[in-house]
Amino acid sequence: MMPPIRIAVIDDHPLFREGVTRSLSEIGGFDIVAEGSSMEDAIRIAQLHAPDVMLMDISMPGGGLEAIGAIRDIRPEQRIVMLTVSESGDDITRALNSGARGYVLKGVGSQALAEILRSVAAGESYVSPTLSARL
Amino acid sequence: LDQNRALHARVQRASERATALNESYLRRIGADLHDGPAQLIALAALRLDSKSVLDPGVGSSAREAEIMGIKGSLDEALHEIRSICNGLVLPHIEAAEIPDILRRAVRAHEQRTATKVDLTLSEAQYRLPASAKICIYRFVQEALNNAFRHGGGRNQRVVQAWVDGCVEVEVADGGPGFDPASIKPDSLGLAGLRERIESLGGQFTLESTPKGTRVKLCLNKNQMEHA
Amino acid sequence: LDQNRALHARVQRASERATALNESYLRRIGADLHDGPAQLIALAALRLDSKSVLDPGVGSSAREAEIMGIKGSLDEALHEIRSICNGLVLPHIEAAEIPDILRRAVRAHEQRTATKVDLTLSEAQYRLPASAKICIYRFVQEALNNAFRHGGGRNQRVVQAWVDGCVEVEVADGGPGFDPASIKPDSLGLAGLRERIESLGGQFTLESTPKGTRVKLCLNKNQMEHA
Ligand SMILES: Nc1ncnc2c1ncn2[C@@H]1O[C@H](COP(=O)(O)OP(=O)(O)OP(=O)(O)O)[C@@H](O)[C@H]1O
Ligand SMILES: Nc1ncnc2c1ncn2[C@@H]1O[C@H](COP(=O)(O)OP(=O)(O)OP(=O)(O)O)[C@@H](O)[C@H]1O
Ligand SMILES: [K+]
Ligand SMILES: [Mg+2]
Ligand SMILES: [Mg+2]
Ligand SMILES: [Mg+2]
Repeated sequence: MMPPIRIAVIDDHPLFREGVTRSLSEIGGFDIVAEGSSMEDAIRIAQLHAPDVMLMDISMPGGGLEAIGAIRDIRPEQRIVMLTVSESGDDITRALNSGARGYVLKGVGSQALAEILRSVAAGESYVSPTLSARL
Repeated sequence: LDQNRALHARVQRASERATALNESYLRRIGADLHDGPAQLIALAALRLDSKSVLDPGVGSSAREAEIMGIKGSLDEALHEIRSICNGLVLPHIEAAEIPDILRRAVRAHEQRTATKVDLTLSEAQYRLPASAKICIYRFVQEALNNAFRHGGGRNQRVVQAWVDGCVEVEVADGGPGFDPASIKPDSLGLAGLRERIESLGGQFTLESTPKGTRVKLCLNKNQMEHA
Repeated sequence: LDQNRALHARVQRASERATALNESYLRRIGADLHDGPAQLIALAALRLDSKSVLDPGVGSSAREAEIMGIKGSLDEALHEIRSICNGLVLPHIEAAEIPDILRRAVRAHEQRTATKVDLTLSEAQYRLPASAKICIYRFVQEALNNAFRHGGGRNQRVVQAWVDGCVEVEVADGGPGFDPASIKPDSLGLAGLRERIESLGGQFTLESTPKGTRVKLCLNKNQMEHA
């Protein structure tokens, strides 16, 4: 059997974050190694836990986009997937240019999210289909 | 001439600051929508797609609990959207007279907060342009809002009078007061009222002591005849 | 003196109408939220409670279909909230210069509508206050919006120039044009732009023929120095 994919979830909305961790635990094959709610948390978690994939919000204290660069300075190989309400072209471009491997719009169902995390963990990139047109 | 020029410059500056404040206000509505309803709907969408909802093997009471949780998120999202709308949407007051406008603003506040407001109206009546009526309604709405949020809703009162062709409206409370020098830069309420009033050529005054807070608006009816 | 007084009166009137238009704008945001996302969420909450979701006797494919329908409502609600926020929230342009502001407004329109806009910028550069920058961004945003919605997005172009210390921005399209006398009273776009521009002491002009529509803004940089 494959070892579980180690995930960290960083989002400043506690209910949403809890929904994500609960969904991934139910589906199985994921190990939630850490949770956080700010850029600072994100940097610390990357350093401390080196998760396989970090799932990260954009609008949170410190800023999710700002966090990407800071994390990649410490762990250049860190895989990061943004999970956000923002569908702004600027945000997507900035996220991908800073080194995020995935960009997913909130509203995604849990099965689809799990599938995306598996494929990013396996080395692929992902951008929500409605957004790819904006690049 | 100089006085006229100074007045003109003041009105113009006020209207420029009003633009900026308006944009901040819109930005805040956007942030409220983003942080509240959008997150709750996203959560519901995420969970709808879960095993406990879809898997035929899941027991019906587990499913029911999950569905009720999702429904709870949606109810909360709806509630938040409604309260954002309530703050946003002014009742149709253009055709109403001042006493009626004040009664409406006071009653809306009393209902929303389950507190009491003492209202005193003057006998005299003059017509005011729609922009002045809107300004007065927004003034009472925000000042009472502050009296409730920051002044504990204690001893809330609204007094209206006509003095030398000016309508005066005062909103006061018996709360702990505050130091106006220490207002945070992201506060929009009082700054917005001041701009709104000054861009109509009126005056805004504020007085706060440990015994309570009073804000007052004066608008000259003759300065606004043509609206 | 007379001229000064007239100018003062004009600015004051514009700022009064701007207040009223602002309220209409807020009212419309409220209505958009109410008619769009709120209805969709209410619908989703209602269906969640239905037999095909909760009844253990219902087959799993029927349940799945029902759940997908509900998820569809939520996706649409989120989408509408996003687009309401997008119209609401101005990007942070206070620190940007005019060419950059125009590029951003144009790119946002191109992305949103999947159409092309031809942009011509002048070489000269002068500083403008934040209120003027906001006004210019909103002008281009709404004028392009109209060019797309009412002008079919045909031959959209934006031209910016400096003429005698005034910044001029023109937005034009090759659509069917319209008769300005027949604008419906609940239209806010053009009226809002006119008020916004005039309350900064600037000029708004509109020209529409069966070959297309052009709207233009002029703002004098010296009239707005102190913002
Ligand atoms: N009636 C009051 N009693 C006590 N403190 C007050 C009162 N009104 C205002 N304040 C103080 O002044 C500050 C600024 O008020 P203002 O209305 O501008 O902003 P706010 O109420 O904090 O937020 P908002 O932008 O939502 O109105 C408040 O944060 C509060 O500290
Ligand atoms: N570029 C254009 N080409 C053709 N018709 C136009 C154009 N711009 C405006 N119009 C006409 O003028 C009317 C008023 O425009 P305005 O922008 O004020 O309102 P609107 O676009 O209908 O609604 P909104 O209040 O959302 O902007 C439009 O309904 C349309 O009939
Ligand atoms: K977000
Ligand atoms: Mg967030
Ligand atoms: Mg306030
Ligand atoms: Mg329009």
